[in-house]
Amino acid sequence: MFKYLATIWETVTTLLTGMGVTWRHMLAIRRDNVTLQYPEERWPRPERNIGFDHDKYNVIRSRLHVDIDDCIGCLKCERVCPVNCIKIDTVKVLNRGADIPNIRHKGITSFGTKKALVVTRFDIDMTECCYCNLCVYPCPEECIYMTGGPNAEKHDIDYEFSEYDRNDLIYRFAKKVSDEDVANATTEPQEVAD
Amino acid sequence: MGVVQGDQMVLNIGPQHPSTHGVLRLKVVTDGEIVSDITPIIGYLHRCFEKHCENSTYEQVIPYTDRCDYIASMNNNFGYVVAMEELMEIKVPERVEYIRVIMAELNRIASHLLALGTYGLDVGAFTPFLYMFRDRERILDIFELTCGARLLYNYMWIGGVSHDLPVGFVETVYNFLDYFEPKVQEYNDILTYNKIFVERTADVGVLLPEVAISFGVSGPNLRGSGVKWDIRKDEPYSIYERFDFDVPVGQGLVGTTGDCWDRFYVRVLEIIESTKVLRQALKDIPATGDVHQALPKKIRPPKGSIYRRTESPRGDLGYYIISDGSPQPYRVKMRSPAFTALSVLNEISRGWMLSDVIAVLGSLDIVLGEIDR
Amino acid sequence: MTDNQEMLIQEAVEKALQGDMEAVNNIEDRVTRSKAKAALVKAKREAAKTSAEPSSEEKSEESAAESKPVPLSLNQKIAGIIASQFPGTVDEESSSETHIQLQPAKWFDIAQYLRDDPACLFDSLQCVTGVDLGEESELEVRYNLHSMTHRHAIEIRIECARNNPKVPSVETVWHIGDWFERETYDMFGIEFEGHRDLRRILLPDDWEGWPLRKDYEVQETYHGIVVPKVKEGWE
Amino acid sequence: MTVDQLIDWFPISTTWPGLTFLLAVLICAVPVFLFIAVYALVVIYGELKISSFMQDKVGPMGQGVGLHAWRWGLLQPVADALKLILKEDIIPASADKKLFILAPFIVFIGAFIAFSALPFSQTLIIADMNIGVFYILAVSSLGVIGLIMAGWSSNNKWSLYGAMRSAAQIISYEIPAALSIIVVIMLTSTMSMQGIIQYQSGFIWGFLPNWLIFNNPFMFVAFFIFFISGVAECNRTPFDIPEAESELVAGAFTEYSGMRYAFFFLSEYANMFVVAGVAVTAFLGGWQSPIPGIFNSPAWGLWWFMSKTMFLIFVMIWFRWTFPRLRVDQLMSICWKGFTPIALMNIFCVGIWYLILG
Repeated sequence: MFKYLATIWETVTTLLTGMGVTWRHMLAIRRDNVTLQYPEERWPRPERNIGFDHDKYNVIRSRLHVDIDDCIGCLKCERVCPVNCIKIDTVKVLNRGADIPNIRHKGITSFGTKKALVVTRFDIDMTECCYCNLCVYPCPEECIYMTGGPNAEKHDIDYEFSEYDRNDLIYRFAKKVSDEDVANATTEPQEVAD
Repeated sequence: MGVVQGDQMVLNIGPQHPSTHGVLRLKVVTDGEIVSDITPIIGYLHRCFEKHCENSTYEQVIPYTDRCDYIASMNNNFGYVVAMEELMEIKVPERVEYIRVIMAELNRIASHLLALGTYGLDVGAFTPFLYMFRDRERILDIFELTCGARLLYNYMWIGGVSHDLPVGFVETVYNFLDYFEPKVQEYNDILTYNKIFVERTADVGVLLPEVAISFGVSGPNLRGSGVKWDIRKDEPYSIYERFDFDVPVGQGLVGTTGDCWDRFYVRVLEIIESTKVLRQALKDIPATGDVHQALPKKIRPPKGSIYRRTESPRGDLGYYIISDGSPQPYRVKMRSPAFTALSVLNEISRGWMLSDVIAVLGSLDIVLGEIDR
Repeated sequence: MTDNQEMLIQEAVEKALQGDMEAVNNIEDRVTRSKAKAALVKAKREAAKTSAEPSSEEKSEESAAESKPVPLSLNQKIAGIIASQFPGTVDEESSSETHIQLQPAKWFDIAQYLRDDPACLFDSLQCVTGVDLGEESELEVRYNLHSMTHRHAIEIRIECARNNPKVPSVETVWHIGDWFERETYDMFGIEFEGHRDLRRILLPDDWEGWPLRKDYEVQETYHGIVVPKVKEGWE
Repeated sequence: MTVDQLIDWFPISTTWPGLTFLLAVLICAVPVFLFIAVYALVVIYGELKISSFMQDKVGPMGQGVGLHAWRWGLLQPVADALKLILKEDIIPASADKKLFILAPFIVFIGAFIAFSALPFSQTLIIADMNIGVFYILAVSSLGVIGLIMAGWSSNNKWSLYGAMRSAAQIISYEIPAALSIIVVIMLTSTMSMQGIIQYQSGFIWGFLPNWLIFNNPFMFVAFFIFFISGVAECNRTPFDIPEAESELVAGAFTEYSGMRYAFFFLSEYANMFVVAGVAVTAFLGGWQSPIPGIFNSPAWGLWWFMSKTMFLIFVMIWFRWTFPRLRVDQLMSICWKGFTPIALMNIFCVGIWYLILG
């Protein structure tokens, strides 16, 4: 009989403590709330309750971006990508480091290395990308990076890049230049051998 | 229990079901409410992890290990990276070791929070799930602060870590720990000692130690049955032997040892132990040290094979890596703890009712990404 | 490769070994300069290798050499016990410090013995890995056993022919063997005799071929669905 | 009362007795249906908001016009209702069509006709029958038939499970509810709802309002048992086993969608109101004001009745977001080994108390 009453007593006390917890949370509505009202409040909201702020970011996983003028076509990012979502085609340049104005090719990168290749095609298929950030590390010119975060001065965070058509998610970073322009810019002029 | 032999009914707790923690199908033969046999059917989430590893280089495998156990991907990376470093005999700087332990323990807390929350859901309590996800949200913010990602980090590389800690990281984690420790007591108030919860989980799905060992069960499920086996203590890897934390073991406070409640309570105690490890790691993390210093330029491990186990939140996560000297692994086999946990489901939930099967499945805390690989 | 480039690289490497690097750097032709650098690196590595461990060249380098000079690792001790109990099953030459090579013949009795013998007490089968050793060579199954009481672990490897691979099933010794062996069968096609219901566990039951074998081609369609994902307009 | 007054009020009552009766009943039924609809919207919104606050969420929010549910998410229940109405209600091919279509209405009728005996205020009651309480208890078990029809006709294993469980649960929890009401009838010696409330006027022990719950210590046990078994009768947590999301997907309502699902939803909330109403009438003094002397005009009476009922409904919502779910056999053991014996003991004790103290 005693055990019967003991279980009733234990039931009532534990249930009431549980109700006490929910009651306290009901009263303190805003205190522990972590939900982000998306369209109005956009991430990252600096003071979002664990108090880290925007410019302390180490890295951001958002959309990939390439400064094509700095790209020397070393194919390191293409090789390291686990899902091979980067495709690069390059053509050898006549003399290293020289600008070729008519195909808008800059010879020297911002790091000062002379370019030996013209990058004719640099496509990243963002539908395949697994955001693993492996391509950013080996790039000697640091020209491929995810927008926002430490390179915020170049780009602010952009994680709303959904498209209606899947092919629009294939980003083509190379300069839009017709093939034969590139061809005659990079091949030896046969008759004039100056 | 199932002595009355009515006509059996085969019930499909199908791949699309609210409480199968992923894409798992249970063919349950029930006689009325009492379950007489369960055959789990897996493979719906098979993504050929091992075949992928053979076609990619060693550092490209790391994003795949993330996606096996997507709830504890830091620990998956950690397992793979520890195995590789032992194979290539790379000595990692002190600071990287501490960063890795901090990240692994934070991920263990986040994974256990998810396990406890969804277990509350399986048993019918909605609110604890949201409390635990609120706190898990804070840990994901910390991960986002360091490596940008919230779930699949690709943070630990062979020989180092992808990014150094940001400014003010240690204070942020201290803030989190100060905020989080009183919350664990709140979970106990609302769920652990709740009589209805106790009634639903005590003496349900009792897993005897011998059965557990023979079925290869590991982690909180094995410790719930009273076997004191934790790889961080028994086969210490990285710098775990420097931290003193004890391994909680199920004592059957409410029912017999090894029931669902014990497995649940062992996870709650493990969260507290992880906060202890975190505090010690944060106290003596070396302030300087380049995290990219020991990153090998060309990863070409010597010919040979290695089997290395680490303690993931779900149990012994083993990597069997065979290398033939080329930059691509010859064979990578991942021994998944949830795979063995699921195999014991049939053994311990025979003769119980349908709602107990859901409770037992929840207490085993399985993740289908890791089972199907 | 003209010989003067050869000679140029030779003396540049000698000079660089003594310490002054400009000899290598001021080779103006880029190609020879990179070759010189490569040669320099190779030379440095030989020098380091020979000086560091002149003695044991033949020791297997993949396992960290046990510091204590005890000759027998655990694997060899257990191999010795097995050899004494079941003569002729352990082939010595291919067993190394880290594993024991067994014949598939009496594997079931050995497994039984390993679990029950008080000295070994291997009560938990940690991992079963199937390996395809090469295009034309054998298939192999590797068992990692672990003892919860003694807290020690060994690795057992069993080879089986490629055309009809047969290994006795240890499913009754360790219950988890049931699923591990089904997974190995699913991936490699290794028949485990005595297994309760040897079916595929991860792949659909009517999938042809064994995916993890080195000579595996993906089947074109599975129930009409084209298997290899070809993304048009991307190559 | 109102139905009788309406009948006398009609001029043609003598010539067409049948028609006038029908007209009177219709005039009473339509406002009750509207009341249920509006009340359900309010409680749905209340449940959304309260459950969110309890779970550290903010619940439906909305700034400004457009699809955002207006300010503080007020339009959210209206949006839900519209969604349910506009959604296509699918009838599974292999379903037993007639039963499938009929089930939701029977369940709703079970809850709807119980409203006719609820005393909203001194004058506001549809039919003050002298067997009011007995009528409500009898009628509220009608819902079970609807649930079983729903479970059986949707030809789905899960809904069959849900139907069997809900049948067992509702029927077995009517007994402790009835037993605890017997105690009330014993004290007030009348079964008519208004009569019970009239008995509870005036003071008891000086300052307390003469509500039955303060009458003697055993009455609190009776109230507790009646309220908990009431919660079990309308399948609310911790007894929401028939439509347990994690086990049975949605129990008897798995195959329902659209308008039919709305009716199940509506009848669940109507049932909650009936249970809370009867508990308030029997134990908390219906439309009696807590300070017996003042505030007891019919308008105030309505206010007191509604606020007490709403408080009990809040407690039901509070239960739902705090407790886990019981297993079926535990549910049965609580009912048969817990509530029923205690309720019987209670009758006995109240009898003795009443005998001694008079």
